[in-house]
Amino acid sequence: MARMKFLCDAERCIECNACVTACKNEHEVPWGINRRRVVTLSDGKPGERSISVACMHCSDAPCMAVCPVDCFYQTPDGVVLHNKDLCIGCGYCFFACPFGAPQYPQAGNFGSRGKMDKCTFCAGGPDADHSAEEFKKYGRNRMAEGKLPICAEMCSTKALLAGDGNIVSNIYRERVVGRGFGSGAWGWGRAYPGSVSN
Amino acid sequence: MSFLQIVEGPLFYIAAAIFLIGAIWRVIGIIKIGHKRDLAPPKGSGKVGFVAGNLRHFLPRKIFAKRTWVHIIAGYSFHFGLFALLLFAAPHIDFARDRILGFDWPALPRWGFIIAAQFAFAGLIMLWVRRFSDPVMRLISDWDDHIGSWLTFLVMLTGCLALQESHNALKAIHMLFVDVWLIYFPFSRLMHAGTFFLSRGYTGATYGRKGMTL
Amino acid sequence: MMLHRLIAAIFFIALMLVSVTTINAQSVRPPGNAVNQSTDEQIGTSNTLGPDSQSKYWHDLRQGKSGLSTTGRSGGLLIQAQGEQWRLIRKNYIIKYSGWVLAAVLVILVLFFLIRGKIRLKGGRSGQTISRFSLPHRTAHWFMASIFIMLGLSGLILLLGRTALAPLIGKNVYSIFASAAMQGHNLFGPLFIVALVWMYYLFVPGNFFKMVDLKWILKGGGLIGGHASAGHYNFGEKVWFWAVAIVGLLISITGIILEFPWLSANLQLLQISTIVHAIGAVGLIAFALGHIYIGTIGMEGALDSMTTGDVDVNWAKEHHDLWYEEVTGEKSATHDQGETGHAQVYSQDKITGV
Amino acid sequence: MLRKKIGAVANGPRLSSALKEMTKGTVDRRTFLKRSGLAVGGIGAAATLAGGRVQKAHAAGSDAKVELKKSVCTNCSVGCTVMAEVQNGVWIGQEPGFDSPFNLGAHCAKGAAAREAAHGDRRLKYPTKLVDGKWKRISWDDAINEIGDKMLDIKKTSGPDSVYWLGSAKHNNEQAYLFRKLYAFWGSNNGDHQARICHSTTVAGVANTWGYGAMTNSYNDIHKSKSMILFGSNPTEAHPVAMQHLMKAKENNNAPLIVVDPRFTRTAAKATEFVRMRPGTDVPVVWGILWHIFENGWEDKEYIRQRVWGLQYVKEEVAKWTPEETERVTGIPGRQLKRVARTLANNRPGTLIWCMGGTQHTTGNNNTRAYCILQLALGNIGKSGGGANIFRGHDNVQGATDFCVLSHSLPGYYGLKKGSWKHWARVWDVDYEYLKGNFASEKLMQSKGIPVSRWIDGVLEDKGNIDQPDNVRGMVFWGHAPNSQTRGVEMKKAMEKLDLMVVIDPYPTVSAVMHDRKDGVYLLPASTQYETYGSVTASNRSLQWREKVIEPVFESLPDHTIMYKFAKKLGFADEMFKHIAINNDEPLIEDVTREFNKGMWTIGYTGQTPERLKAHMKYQHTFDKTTLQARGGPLDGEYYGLPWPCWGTGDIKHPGTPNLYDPSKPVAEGGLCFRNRFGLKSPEKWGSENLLADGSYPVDSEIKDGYPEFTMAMLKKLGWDKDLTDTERTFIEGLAGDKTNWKVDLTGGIQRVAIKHGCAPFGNAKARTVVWNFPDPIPTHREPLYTNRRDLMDKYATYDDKRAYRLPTLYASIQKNDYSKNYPIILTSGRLVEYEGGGDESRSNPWLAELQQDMFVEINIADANDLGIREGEMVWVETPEKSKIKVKAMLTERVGKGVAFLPFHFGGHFQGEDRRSKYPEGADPYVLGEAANTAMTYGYDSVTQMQETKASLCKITRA
Repeated sequence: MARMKFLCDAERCIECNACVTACKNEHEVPWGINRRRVVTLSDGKPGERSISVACMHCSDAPCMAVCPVDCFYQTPDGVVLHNKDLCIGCGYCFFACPFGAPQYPQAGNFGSRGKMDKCTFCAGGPDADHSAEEFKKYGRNRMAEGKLPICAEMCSTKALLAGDGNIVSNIYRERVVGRGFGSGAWGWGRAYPGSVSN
Repeated sequence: MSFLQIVEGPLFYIAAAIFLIGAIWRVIGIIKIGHKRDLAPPKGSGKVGFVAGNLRHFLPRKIFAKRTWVHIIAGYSFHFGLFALLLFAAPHIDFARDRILGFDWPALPRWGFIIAAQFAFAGLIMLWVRRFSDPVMRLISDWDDHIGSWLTFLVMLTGCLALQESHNALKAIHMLFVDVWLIYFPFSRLMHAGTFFLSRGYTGATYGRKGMTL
Repeated sequence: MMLHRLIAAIFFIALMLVSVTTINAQSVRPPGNAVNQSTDEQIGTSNTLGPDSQSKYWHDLRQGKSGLSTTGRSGGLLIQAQGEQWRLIRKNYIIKYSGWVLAAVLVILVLFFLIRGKIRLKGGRSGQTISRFSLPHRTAHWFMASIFIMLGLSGLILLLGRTALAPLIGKNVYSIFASAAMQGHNLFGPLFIVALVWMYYLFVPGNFFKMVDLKWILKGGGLIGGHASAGHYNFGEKVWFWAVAIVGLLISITGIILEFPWLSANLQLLQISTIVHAIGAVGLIAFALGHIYIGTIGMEGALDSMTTGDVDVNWAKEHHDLWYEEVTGEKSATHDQGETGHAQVYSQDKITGV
Repeated sequence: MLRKKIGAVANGPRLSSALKEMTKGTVDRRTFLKRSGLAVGGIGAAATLAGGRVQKAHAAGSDAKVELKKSVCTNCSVGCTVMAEVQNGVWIGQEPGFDSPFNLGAHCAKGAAAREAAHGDRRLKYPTKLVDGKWKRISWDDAINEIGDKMLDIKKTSGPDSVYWLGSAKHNNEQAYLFRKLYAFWGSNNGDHQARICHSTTVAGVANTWGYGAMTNSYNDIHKSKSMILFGSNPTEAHPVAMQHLMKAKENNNAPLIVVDPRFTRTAAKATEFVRMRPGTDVPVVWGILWHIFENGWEDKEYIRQRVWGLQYVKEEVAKWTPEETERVTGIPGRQLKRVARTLANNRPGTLIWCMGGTQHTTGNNNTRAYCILQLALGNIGKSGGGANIFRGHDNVQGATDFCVLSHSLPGYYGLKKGSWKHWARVWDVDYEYLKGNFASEKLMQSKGIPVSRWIDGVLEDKGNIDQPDNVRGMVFWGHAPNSQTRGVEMKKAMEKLDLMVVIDPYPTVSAVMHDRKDGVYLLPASTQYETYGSVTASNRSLQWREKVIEPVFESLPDHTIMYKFAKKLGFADEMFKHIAINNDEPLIEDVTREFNKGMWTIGYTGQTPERLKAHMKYQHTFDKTTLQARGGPLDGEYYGLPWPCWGTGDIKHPGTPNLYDPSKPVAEGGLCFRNRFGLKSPEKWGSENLLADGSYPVDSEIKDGYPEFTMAMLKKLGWDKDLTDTERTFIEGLAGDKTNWKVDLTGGIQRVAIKHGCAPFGNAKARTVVWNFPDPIPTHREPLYTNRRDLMDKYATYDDKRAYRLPTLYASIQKNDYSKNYPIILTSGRLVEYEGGGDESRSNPWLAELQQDMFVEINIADANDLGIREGEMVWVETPEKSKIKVKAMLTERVGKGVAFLPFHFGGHFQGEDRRSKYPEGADPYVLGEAANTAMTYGYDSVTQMQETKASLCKITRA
């Protein structure tokens, strides 16, 4: 079985935010919620680098471990999904997630957060594949159509890679070799501990 | 038909009908008692007295205010909180529009809702605590009072627990208590919500005719 | 005394306000990325790569170095390293031990009841009562009690539900409980603060520690070494009072932080808050179990003080002799010698018959 | 106890299944949010509740078949294929277009959010006019009638030149062509479009150097570059998908990427070398590099001998730019430029890329020619991997330029001479006299109109000062954002002085709100390019064919339909659409394509028939991702999109020219040489030297040397005229006999025969480095009009005031004033990745608007500290012309000390005032902000009237 992974090549990411809008466009994510975001480090200075980040679908996902209602589950592909019917919007997954992936409709007064929303690796949720319910809650289910996440597919410089971990790391390794100098892939070791990587 | 559909559908309408008919029956019963014949020619207006009696009683008297300020604050806190909740909570307005009235009005924001609920809860709890811890209150309270308090409390509590509006079960439980509460209402002291105008007014009118100022 | 109480109350409220405003002040500070370290513009071949080595760069990120993002409030942070610690503390300590702690307290109480039984009034009921708590005191107490129970129950459902409850009733049903518990918890939380301040104001007189408390401790509260004298409140009650006040304050502050997450952009503060909140709450609940025990089935006549407010004279003599003397001016039989020096004479009408 | 517990477990599932039904449905979050007032997070949050979203969810649930449509992104010029999923006529999703050789499935933020542009609910929904300061809905017929009557009235009283037709780079080729034709038939040269203010200096400079004013190679060809140098170009934000190709060269070839810019742009962050220059000193930078090249003999001497003329004159000028002088003027240390020079010399072929940072200057044409000279000296032009890669801005700005929606030429750069008019009259099948009759005079017919950058002056200038009968009285903004133009305060005045303002656009644009007019403004809803179809020319000269994704939404109409309606109202529809089928007021796009195929001989827009273009879109996957050549398949050997020049008629199947002037291929297979455009000999003043190529020629050429452009006489001389068919010969003889040249032969016969013999129809000449007919024949440095380097005034002062394009143009009279004391900071401007152009469309797109919610000014941290400005504070940016804007301060080292940067996509605020309430209801963009150009100052290029937006002065104060 494939193990799905994201990898962002910071040497290539140019903060064009295509991944962000592609995701919003695909899943009709409301204003204020960003399943994916791009972070620029050392903005405007030598050494500036950008990294696109979303749920990394960790191997041993912290969100899964802390959820008080146990609403997360991991598919055989290694994609971490959650059940919005169970979610109570407590925010614990946000406390635990290393990557700030969980999003809430509104972090307001009196603990009102709404149901958590996060990147699904374009794999929908527990509702029936391609059902209207599924679309409404989780967005499109591209995985069920045999497609990879839209953010990576539309990345302007092919910086963001998604898919089977072996293939992704091969592509990245080739690039690093081609460049002659390399960098650690951001977040990789954190999200997929123990897995083969660069 | 799901449980929720029953409690917010037919059962609700039945309960509401009982509530309405019962309340009207109670009010008619009170009105039918009429008022005592005047033994002397009235010196003032009974109508003015009726209104004045109602208005005057909204203000606590100094002599009581000092001794029972907790009670008074709790009373106002509970009643204002409850009415804010009942009339201006967004889900309630939606319910009224969709099931009863067909129109809506501006709602409280969620935080306003919660603050109103907190006032109502604080007031209700204090009032009930007083009911069993004050010897006089304990003595004059009967089951009707306790059931009324508890039913109201449960309606409020279940409503607030359903605040996330994501689980129909919670909503159904809330609606169930609402239905019970509606049925219980006209035949209990809860009816004071409708009859206190009459009683205060009656006293006020009596005084008015006697020429007393309140 | 009145002034004393007022000052204490004002101090208490001020402390809470300060805690809230400091959180707020943090959020208006410029974010870390606004503080620029000016690097000398390098005219070298790597003038676009910056001064740091690659590995240092990624290492810093791993430690929570942040950047800029056009999205979201905490958008600039890439890896928050402390989330993992938070999760481990929660999982390995809080959830694991809080269940055991509460269970242990229950077991101890049951054992204590089985061994010691109900503490009876030695002299039986006299039929005469003495006023112990006024109506406002009782109202405040029960107000606090009801909110405490609400919060305690809902909090425990959220804390332990996944381990204890969900396997029994299934995830779907448990989610309903959890949702209700969370809403209830958030709703009643602020009321706890109101209750806390009110109770503090009413109960703080008489709750300051005195020499007599030391003796009380030495005698193990009367369990060892014979009768232990006590004023209006004995040492145990005083400790309970201060535990509620101080731990309650902690819980309130952390609760506010958690209830209004926009107050602080600092995720770490939220994480620490949940931990402090949980530990404090579990501690208080454990203590409360003891309190409830001793107030109800543990001791004859104790509950009266919080229901009618009037306690039996014999109960007062046996458990709060110094207070009894203070109120009545009468020397109680069980009283230790030489402790009556400051007692004042009160009029007899403080004692009322049934 | 234990037993009971087990029982409870067993009970669990039963209980849960009993309650399952209750847990199922969830409350609709939208209605809940709305009611509980949670949605008060600003206008954007509220908008997520609006109806626009619901439509898709609905469609997604239904079972109707999903169709895939191929369109082309309407933002920048890369030409990314947009794959639209359409169900029940609703555009429900986008898929990556992996087959497209341009973007390989990639998009930037704008392309990935393209769907919103078409389905957006902030669009103009129906024709609207301003009545007593209020927007009032009217019908299309009323709108066209009212506007048409007013125009005809203006024409009658003030002449046709008093109506200004401002077109767009957002039109597809067919619409652009029709638009050019529209104002030709109206009888005026007062028409123009954005190219004037984006790459007009490039087109003028480059075309005058070697023949054609376009990107020489392609984005994909950069894969082969061994080095890359970018001047004033920031592809990470302006052309993000192009970065993919640059990255490939950088990674695969280890090609150094050098960025020359006043800002440490996001591109610079990906570069290997960043050269920070002072804004407005491009020529000195290039000369500074060339100084080292000439000093060390790194130039390609053989190449120069064969193909470049006049470099010895340039050398004299370059010699003045010693490292010391260069550093004094540009601020770049000499040793850095030496390293740059060496890098470029050691890594050939290298590409040179420039954008607005180079063109938008009073000396823009000098800059572009300097870049060309640098590439010529290195021998990089006409080579794969080399080239002058000019990244155009809009999706079809190349096409619209080629169709000359400009005030100084007819389609195909034919110019405005009588012969040019006659050529097009033949193509259009109308009488020259008829066309002339529509104009005020033959003189005005053949004189350049007012350029878009100066329409303000066309309105405000004293009537006697303009070379036309009357001021401009009516403006038609057809897909134009006024906030992309400088001098906003004066523009507001001009707008208020007009008699008629017509805005035709999918969005109201800032034109709708900038002024304080009470009436006389019409807003007509145009469809986006996703709601129509036709061809579009990418920056690399490739044409792509868009499919119609959805039917026009609301009451919007495609631009060509609106053009037909106007033509009908104005009374020349029959003549203008003589050979174009009209279907329910909509001209048939394919007929338009075929019509321009018949006339665009100069630049080879003749071989791209609709059928061929459609086939290219269909067989996208057969093209090589680097060479762009089809390998096998039905289009074997053709280049993707038939990049012009695609010589001859479609029948001869020319494959298109992937790289201009590349002699390594036969002309018939896309090879070329430099064009013979400037005569055979240089003028006496410049040595009367032979301009024809010397020993360089495309492979398989039968003439093994330079040669002039082809005419019938030349064919006869070579004896190749016998290859002409009878029809061709008959036409040529009938036209001008021996004088008939390759450009006007409507049969394409001369081209066909020349190519058959391996020759380029336009001749084979040397590129000229001295453009003797320009104000500065050799590119020279001149300080910007608003400069704070008064010490350079004696040596590098600007031009004297002059007249151009019907208007007086100021230079020295502005520069002579010293503003450097009060306005010490240099002000420059540029793009953001999320927005495009004036930004009305992208700021109305919620996905994009959310990402950039505030207009800001980048200030260097040191400057900000000197001024007492802190991050995120509001500041006033005021320019010497006393216009000022209120924006947020962003403190950054991205800009150098003494430089401030403004993004130019914002609008809707004016000098501190929020004008949101002036938008028609429901059509205000989500994000408004100050337009950078409100503050930008006067200054126009000496050749093309390009506006100066990259180097002005300002002062910044806390608001």
